[in-house]
Amino acid sequence: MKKIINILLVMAVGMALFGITPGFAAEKVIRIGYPGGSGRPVSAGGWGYVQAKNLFEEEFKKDGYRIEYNYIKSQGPGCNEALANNSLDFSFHGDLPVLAGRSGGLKIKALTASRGGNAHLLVPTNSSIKTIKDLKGKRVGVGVGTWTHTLLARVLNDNGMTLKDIKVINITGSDFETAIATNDIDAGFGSRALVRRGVAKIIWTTVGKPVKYQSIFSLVVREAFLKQHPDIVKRFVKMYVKGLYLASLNKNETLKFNTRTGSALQDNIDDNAGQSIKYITAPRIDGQVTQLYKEVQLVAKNNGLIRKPFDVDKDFIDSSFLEAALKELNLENHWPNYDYNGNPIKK
Amino acid sequence: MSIAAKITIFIREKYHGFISFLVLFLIWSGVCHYKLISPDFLPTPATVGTAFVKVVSSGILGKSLGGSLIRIAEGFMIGTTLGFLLGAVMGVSRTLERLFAPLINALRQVPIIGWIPLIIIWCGIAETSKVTFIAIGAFFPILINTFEGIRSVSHSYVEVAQVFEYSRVKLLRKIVIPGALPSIVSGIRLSMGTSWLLVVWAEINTRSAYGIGDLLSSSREEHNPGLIIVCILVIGFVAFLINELFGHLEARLNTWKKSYR
Amino acid sequence: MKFQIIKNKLLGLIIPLILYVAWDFLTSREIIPPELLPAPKVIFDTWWDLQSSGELALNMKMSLLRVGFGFLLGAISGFLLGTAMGLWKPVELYLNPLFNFFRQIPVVAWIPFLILWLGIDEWFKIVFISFGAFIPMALKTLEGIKGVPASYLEVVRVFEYGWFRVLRTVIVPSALPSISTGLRLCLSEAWMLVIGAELVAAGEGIGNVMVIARRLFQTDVVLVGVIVIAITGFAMDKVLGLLETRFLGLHRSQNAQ
Amino acid sequence: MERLGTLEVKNLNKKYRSQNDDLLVLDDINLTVQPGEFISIIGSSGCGKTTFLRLVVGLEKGYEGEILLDGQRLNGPSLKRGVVFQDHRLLPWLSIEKNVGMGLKNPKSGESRKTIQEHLELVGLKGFEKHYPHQLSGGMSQRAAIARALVNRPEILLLDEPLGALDALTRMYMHQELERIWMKEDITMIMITHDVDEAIVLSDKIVVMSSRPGTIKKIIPVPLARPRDRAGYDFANIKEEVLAEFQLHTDHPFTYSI
Repeated sequence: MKKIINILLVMAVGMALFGITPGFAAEKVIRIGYPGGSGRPVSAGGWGYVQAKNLFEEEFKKDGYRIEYNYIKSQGPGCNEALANNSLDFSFHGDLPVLAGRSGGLKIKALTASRGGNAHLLVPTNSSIKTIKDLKGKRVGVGVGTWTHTLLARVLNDNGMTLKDIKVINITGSDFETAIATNDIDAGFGSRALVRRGVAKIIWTTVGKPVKYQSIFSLVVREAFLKQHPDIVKRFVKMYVKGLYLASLNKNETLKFNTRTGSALQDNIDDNAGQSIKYITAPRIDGQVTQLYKEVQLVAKNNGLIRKPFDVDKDFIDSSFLEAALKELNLENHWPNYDYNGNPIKK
Repeated sequence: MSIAAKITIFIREKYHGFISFLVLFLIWSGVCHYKLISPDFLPTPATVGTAFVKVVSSGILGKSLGGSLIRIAEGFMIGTTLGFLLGAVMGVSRTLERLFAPLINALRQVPIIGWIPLIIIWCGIAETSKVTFIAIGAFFPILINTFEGIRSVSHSYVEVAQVFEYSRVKLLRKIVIPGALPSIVSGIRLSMGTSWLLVVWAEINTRSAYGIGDLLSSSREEHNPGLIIVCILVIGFVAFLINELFGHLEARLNTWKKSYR
Repeated sequence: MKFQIIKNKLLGLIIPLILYVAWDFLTSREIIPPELLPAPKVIFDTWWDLQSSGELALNMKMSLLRVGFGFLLGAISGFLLGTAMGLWKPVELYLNPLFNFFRQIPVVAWIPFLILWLGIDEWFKIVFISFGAFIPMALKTLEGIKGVPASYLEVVRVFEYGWFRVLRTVIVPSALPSISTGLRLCLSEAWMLVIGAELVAAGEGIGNVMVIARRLFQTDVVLVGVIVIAITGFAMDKVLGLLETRFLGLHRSQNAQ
Repeated sequence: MERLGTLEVKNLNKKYRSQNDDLLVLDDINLTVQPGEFISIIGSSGCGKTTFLRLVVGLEKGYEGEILLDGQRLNGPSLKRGVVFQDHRLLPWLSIEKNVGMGLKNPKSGESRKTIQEHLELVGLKGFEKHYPHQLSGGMSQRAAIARALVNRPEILLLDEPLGALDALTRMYMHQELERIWMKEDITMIMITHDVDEAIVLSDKIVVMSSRPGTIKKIIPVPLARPRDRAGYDFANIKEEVLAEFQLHTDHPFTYSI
C-alpha cells in the first residue's frame, strides 16, 4: 500500500518536472512560417531560391542562428495562430489572413509583398454547374480565412450574391481534393492538378482577369521581434530580396524550378501566362499593393470576414527594411513600381 | 482443475459471443465476396489484413502510437498532477473548497472538445496545444475523484488518528490519502481513458507528423478504407487495454473496500 | 447562522472576482495581448452583436437540431438494445459480447468511416452524435434492468404476477433511475460530439462559428462560443434534471453524476 | 509512588449550540475514578454517556467544570487515554499488525514489534498479524481494537459500548476476555454500555445516568467476587437495584434495549 503511494508521489513529481522542463531549452533560432497546403516542404519563386541556396543559413551562420521553416498545413490562419503564440518570427501568407490577423489584434508588420497569384474555381467533372450564378445554394469548399475566401466573396458579390447564398464548407489541402472527387462539395478554389487528374473542371479562373482578383502575399514579422532584432530583420529582408532577384532573372528557369513543389510545368506556365517575371517577383509595397489591400479589407468587411478595419498604410506597412535592402544590393531600379492595373510606372 | 476442464468451461460460457463474432465476420465476408457493397465503402477482410500488415511492418503504426503516447504522457501527467493537487487541497480544506468550487464547476461545463479552437489560438497547432488539451481533459476527473475520495474518508477514522495524536501531515499520509486512494485511482483511470480519446481529437484537429489521430485522418484523405478499419480497431484496442490495466489496478486497491462493505 | 451561509457563498465569488478584475486589468492595459484574450467588455459586445444580428440564434438552432435528432436516434436505439439484452437472456448472451467489443471503440475513431459512408453533410453529424448517445444509453438501460434486486422479483413470484405485470410493477420502476442517468449521460455526450463534428466539417452550427472565428482570428467570437456552449450544456442537463425530479421524483445532490 | 490513572470529574456541564437555544447535554457531573478501577456507565439512549466519554477522550471540546487526570486538566486527546469505539474503527487498508501499531511513534523498531506481538497475544490474535480487518469476525476485530488501544500503555482505557455490535454468545466470551485483560494490565477502565448484565459482570462501580439533561442518578458499587456468577443471588439483587433506577424515571419500564 505504502509502496503504491510512494510510487504515485514520485510519478507526480516526475510529471510536474517533465511538463515544465521543455520550456527552459532556449536556443538561437529564426522561425519562418509558410502555408504548406501542397504537402511538399519546399517553396516556389523567391522563397524557393532562398531555400535552395541556403541564403538565410549562410547569412546567419556566423551569429549561431538556426533557420527553421514551418510548413503550416492550416495555411494563412495557422500562420496567424503561430505568430500569436510566439512560435514564429516571420511568416509569408495571403492577403485575407494577414489583414484578419492584424484586425484581430495580431501585432505584425508587412515588410514586402508579392502579387499575381492565381486560383481556379473547380467543380467535379460531371457537375452541371457552369457559371458562378449556378453556385446558389451549393456547397462550396474554401479554406475559411485564406485569401480565396475573400476571392469567393468578391466573385459572388460581382454576380449579385453573398457568402450567405451558398454553403461554405471549411476545407483545405488534400481534404479539398478528396471532397471534390467524392462530390462531397459542389465547387471550390483549387489547383490545375485536379483538372489534370480528370477529377474536376474549371468554370472560372483569375488568369487573365483584372489584377484585383489576384492574390497578394506578404512577408510579415512579429512587431516584438522587429523591435528586439531590427538588425536581423534587415539582413533577413536583404537575403529574401536576393532570392527574389535570382528568381526574377529568367522566367522559364524559375517556372521549371517551381515544379519542385510538385506542380506540373505546364500548369505553372498556364497560370503565369501574360505576366512578366519581374511583375511576379516584385517585392515593393507600392501603390498597387496598398490599394489592393484596401479593397480586400473592404470586401472582407462587407462580407463579415473582418469586423474592425484598420489603416493599412499607417498601422501595417513598414517598407524601410525593403528599401534599405534594395539600396545595399544595388537593385533599386531592378523592379519598377506598378500602377493599379499592373502596368510599370515609368520614372 | 485441469487446463482442459477450464477451457471447456470457458467455451461453454462464452461460445455465444464467439458465434456472434463469427456470424458478423461471415456477413462481412459474404457482402464483400458478392460485391453487395463497393469495396470503396466496405473493405474486404483481406484488405484490412493487408493494410494492417503494411502499417505494422512499415513501422508507421508503431511511430503513430508512440507519438500519441508521448503526447498523452505529457498532457496526462500535467493534468493529473494539477488536478490531484487541487482536488486534495479542496478536499482537505473547506475554505479552499468554497473558494475554488464555483470556478471549477463553471469551467467544467465547457464540453471538453469546445476548448479546441481556443487552445489553438492560445497555444498554436504544435505539440503544446495537444498537450494542453489533453491536460485539461485529464484534469477534471482526477480532481473530482480526489476531492470526493477525501471527503468520503469516514470521520471516525480521523477520530482514531486524533486519539493517537497524529499530526496533520501524518493524518494526511496515514489516513486521508490511503482512504481516498481507491477513488483517486479510479480518477486516474478515467483521466487516462479521457486522454486517449482526446489525443485522437487533438490530432484530428491539429495535425502532426506521427499520431494515431493523424493516421486516422490520413487514412480518410488517402481514401484507404482498409486503413480506416485498422485505425478504428487499434484505437478501440488501446482504449480497452487502458481500461483493463487501470481497472485491474483499481480492483487490487479495492480488495479491502469491496469485501469490507 | 444565515450569515454563515451567505459568507460561504460569497467566498466562492472571490476567485472568479479576482480573475475577472485581473482579466479586465491585464487586457485593458494590453499586458495580455488582446488577440489572445480580449477584454470582458469586448466579449460582451461581441456576444451582443452576434445575438442581435441573429447569427448566434441561427447557428445554435442548427446545432440543437442536430443534437436533438442524434440524441433521439441514439437514445431510442440504445434503450431498445439495452432493454432487449436485459429482458431476454439469449439476446444478452449473443449480443453483449459484440456490444462490449464495439463500445470500447471511442466514437471519434468512427469519423472517417462515417464520412466515407455518409459524406460530410447532416447525416454524418447526426449518426455520429447518435453513436455517442447510443452507448451510454444501452449500457445504463441494461445495468438498470439487470440491477433489479432479485429479492423484489422473488416477492412478486410469490404473488404469481404475470410477465407484463412484473415488468410494469417491478422492473420498469426500479430500472428507471439508471435509465434516467443514461439519458443525462447521452445528452451531455451528444452536446460534446456535435461541437466535435462541427469542428471537423460543418456548414452551420455553433462549433462551426468557432472554427470560422478561429480561422479569421476573432478570438472574442471563439470565447463567446466557449461560454455559450458551456451555458447551453449546463442548461440542458439542468432541464433533464428537473424533468427527472418532476416525473421520477428522483432528487440528486448537486454534485452527483 | 502514587499510582497514576486517577480521573476526577467536577461539576461538569456540556451544552450544544443549536439554531435557537443551547441544549444542555450533561448537567453537573461529578465522578472520581480510582486507578485500576473498572467503571461502567449505564443509561438509556441519548442520556449523554457517549458525550461524556468523548469529553474524557478529548474528542469533544468546550465544557464547563473540570475533568482532571492525575490532577491535570484535560486538553485534547492524549496517548494517556486509550479508547475502543463501538464500531471497531480498524483502518481497512492496514493489516492487523499495522493497525495495532498505529499509535506507536516508531512502529517498525524492534521494541515496537515486540509490544505489538505481546498485545496481539494478550487479546488472543496471535497468528492474525498479516490479516486485514475484513478477514476478521466482529469479535476478533473488537479484540484487535482493544489491542490497538492498549499498545501505548494508557493510564485509562475508555470503552464506548465495545461489545454492542456482537452477538450474545460472543459477547459473553468477550466479557471473560475483557476481565482477563483488565486484570493482567491492571489498568483503569471506563465502559459505556446498555447492558445491565455486562455492567455487573465487569464493573467495580456502576454509574447510572438519566437523560435530558444527562445527570448521574446513582453510583452503585458491585462488591462481588470475580469471576462473577450471573445466576447468583447477589448478582440478581444488584441487577434489580440497577433496573429500579430506571423504573423510577420512566412510565414505560423495561423498554430499554438490554
